[in-house]
Amino acid sequence: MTLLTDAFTIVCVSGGLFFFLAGAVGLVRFPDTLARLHALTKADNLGLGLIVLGLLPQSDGVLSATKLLLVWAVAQLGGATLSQMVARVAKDKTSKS
Amino acid sequence: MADFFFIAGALIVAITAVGLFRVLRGPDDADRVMAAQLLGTGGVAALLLAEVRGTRGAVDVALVLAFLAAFSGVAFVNASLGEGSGDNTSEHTEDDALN
Amino acid sequence: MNALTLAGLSGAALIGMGLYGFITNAHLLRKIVAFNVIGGGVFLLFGAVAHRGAASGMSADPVPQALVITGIVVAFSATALAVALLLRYFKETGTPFLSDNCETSGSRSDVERS
Amino acid sequence: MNVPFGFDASLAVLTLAVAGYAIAVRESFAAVIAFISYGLLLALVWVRLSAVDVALTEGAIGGGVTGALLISAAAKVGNGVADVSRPLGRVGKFFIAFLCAVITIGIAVAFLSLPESAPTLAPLAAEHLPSTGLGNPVTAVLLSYRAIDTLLESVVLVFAVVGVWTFASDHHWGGAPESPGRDRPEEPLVFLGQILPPLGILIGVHLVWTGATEPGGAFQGGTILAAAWILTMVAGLTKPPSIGGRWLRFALVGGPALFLGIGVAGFVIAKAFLAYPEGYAKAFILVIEAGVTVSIAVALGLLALGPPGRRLP
Repeated sequence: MTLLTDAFTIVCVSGGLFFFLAGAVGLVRFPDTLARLHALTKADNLGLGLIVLGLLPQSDGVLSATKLLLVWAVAQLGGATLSQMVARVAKDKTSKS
Repeated sequence: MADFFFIAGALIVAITAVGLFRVLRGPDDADRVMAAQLLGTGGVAALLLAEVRGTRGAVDVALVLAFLAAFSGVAFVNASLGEGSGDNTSEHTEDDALN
Repeated sequence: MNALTLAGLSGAALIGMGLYGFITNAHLLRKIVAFNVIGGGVFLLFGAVAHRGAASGMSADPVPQALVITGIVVAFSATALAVALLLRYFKETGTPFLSDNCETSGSRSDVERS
Repeated sequence: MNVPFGFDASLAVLTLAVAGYAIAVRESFAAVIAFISYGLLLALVWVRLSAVDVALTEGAIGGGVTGALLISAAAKVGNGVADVSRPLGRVGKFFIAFLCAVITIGIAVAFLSLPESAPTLAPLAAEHLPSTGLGNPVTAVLLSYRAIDTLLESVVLVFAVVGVWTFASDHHWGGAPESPGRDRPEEPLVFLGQILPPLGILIGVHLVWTGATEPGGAFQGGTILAAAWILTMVAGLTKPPSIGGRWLRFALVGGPALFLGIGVAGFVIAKAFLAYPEGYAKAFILVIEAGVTVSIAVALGLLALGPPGRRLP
């Protein structure tokens, strides 16, 4: 059983790692602000989401699992809303210039 | 397992730090903020991994960082949208206040 | 060389860098940022010293840690005060730089001098 | 050289690089964003130094609230055009860099030549920890062993608020600070302003409550509460309060006053200023923390809002 949950954790955390990598590479390499924002949101949502998912079986007790989910929820709410607003800022800028 | 968590956390910080290149280069302030946001999310992930490794309270730091990343993001958006558009509230906030 | 020495030396380097920025940057907001960089360095130095005092099952001496927490909050108060002063100064003069020539009127000079 | 040390070393180099960029870059906005990353990295460094209480404070105040304050200031002030009549020449800058390097080396030498056996108060703190009923030694230092420092600090916050208010124009005195939000806030911001503050209150209260046994405490919790309060204003859901408001002033002064009151009562009930009666220390500490948290939250919020009626051209 431990072996199974550990394997699950390793797979999920590695997946999260991959999305962080993709997000960082996209942020550095993509040509314009909106494309870079697109790359960033993947790291924000999937990267952190997969890591939280992978760590859930490792947490001891319901309280710490709830905390993990709360972290994810806060990051998710903030990230999603702000991505939209940042896109609006970037659009304002391009339409002005 | 603890080693795996440590290495994963270290890698995430290293990877997201690469994004800091955008703070350097810009060109827009939005790009810079995005890089800081990515580092923030990476830091949160690394802290969660540290908590599972046994650093007590790291998850609370993650919670605080996630919350305040949203807060400073709001400050950025608010400041950037505020500039240029002339429909600021200052006029009547002030009148309300004096009454 | 261990993590502790590293933290102490980084603190020392941050203090030097911050001090340089504090003196050479003419932009007042940049001075405030540099001031906070110095603060971070001082706290880090404190933290390294606190960590040296690990004993009795504690990972660090709690007294310097409590001092650093107090320090961070006071640094924020000072920063908020400085920012409020800067914004008022900017409102009066229209520039975020201190200038040597006093072209502003008498009623404004007290703001500028402080 | 092992992996953890390699990580710590990279983290240190990264922190120094970001700090250097914050100082060297031309645009003030970029400097502020670099500063926010700097605060974030410092919080990670503090966790690595196993000072989680400090990491919480640094993450909340250093990176978060200070960052937000500086961002809005940078947007208002801009980069400006330097018209300094006596610019520093290359030689002058080099001279200053040299002096700063001397200072850095001096501090580094002092740090490296600290006595081998470090003086520490940890055993003393550990010995008396059971008498306070607390589990977190840092909270015990803040609210029991060195409570006088914390009392004075909460007063410093009130003074700082008064100091910020003095920058108001005369005819704005007694008014309210300008709203940090816009006239018609964008819908996503309103949404965030409705969802995040309740979570913020939850997190803030949690930090204060766990502060007794785990990392956390009144300052960290109060900062989160202040941020939640300001978020509601940005979303246009609440308005900045008038600085003359009775309740506002009561909330601002209430915490320190309660702290001082219990401290003075210590003369009667425990034979010394700021002493707690035996067996009831934890109860008193929790009451003080609750009061101080409210005052810290109000004070930090007001500090971030700035003086009343501030209007910029």
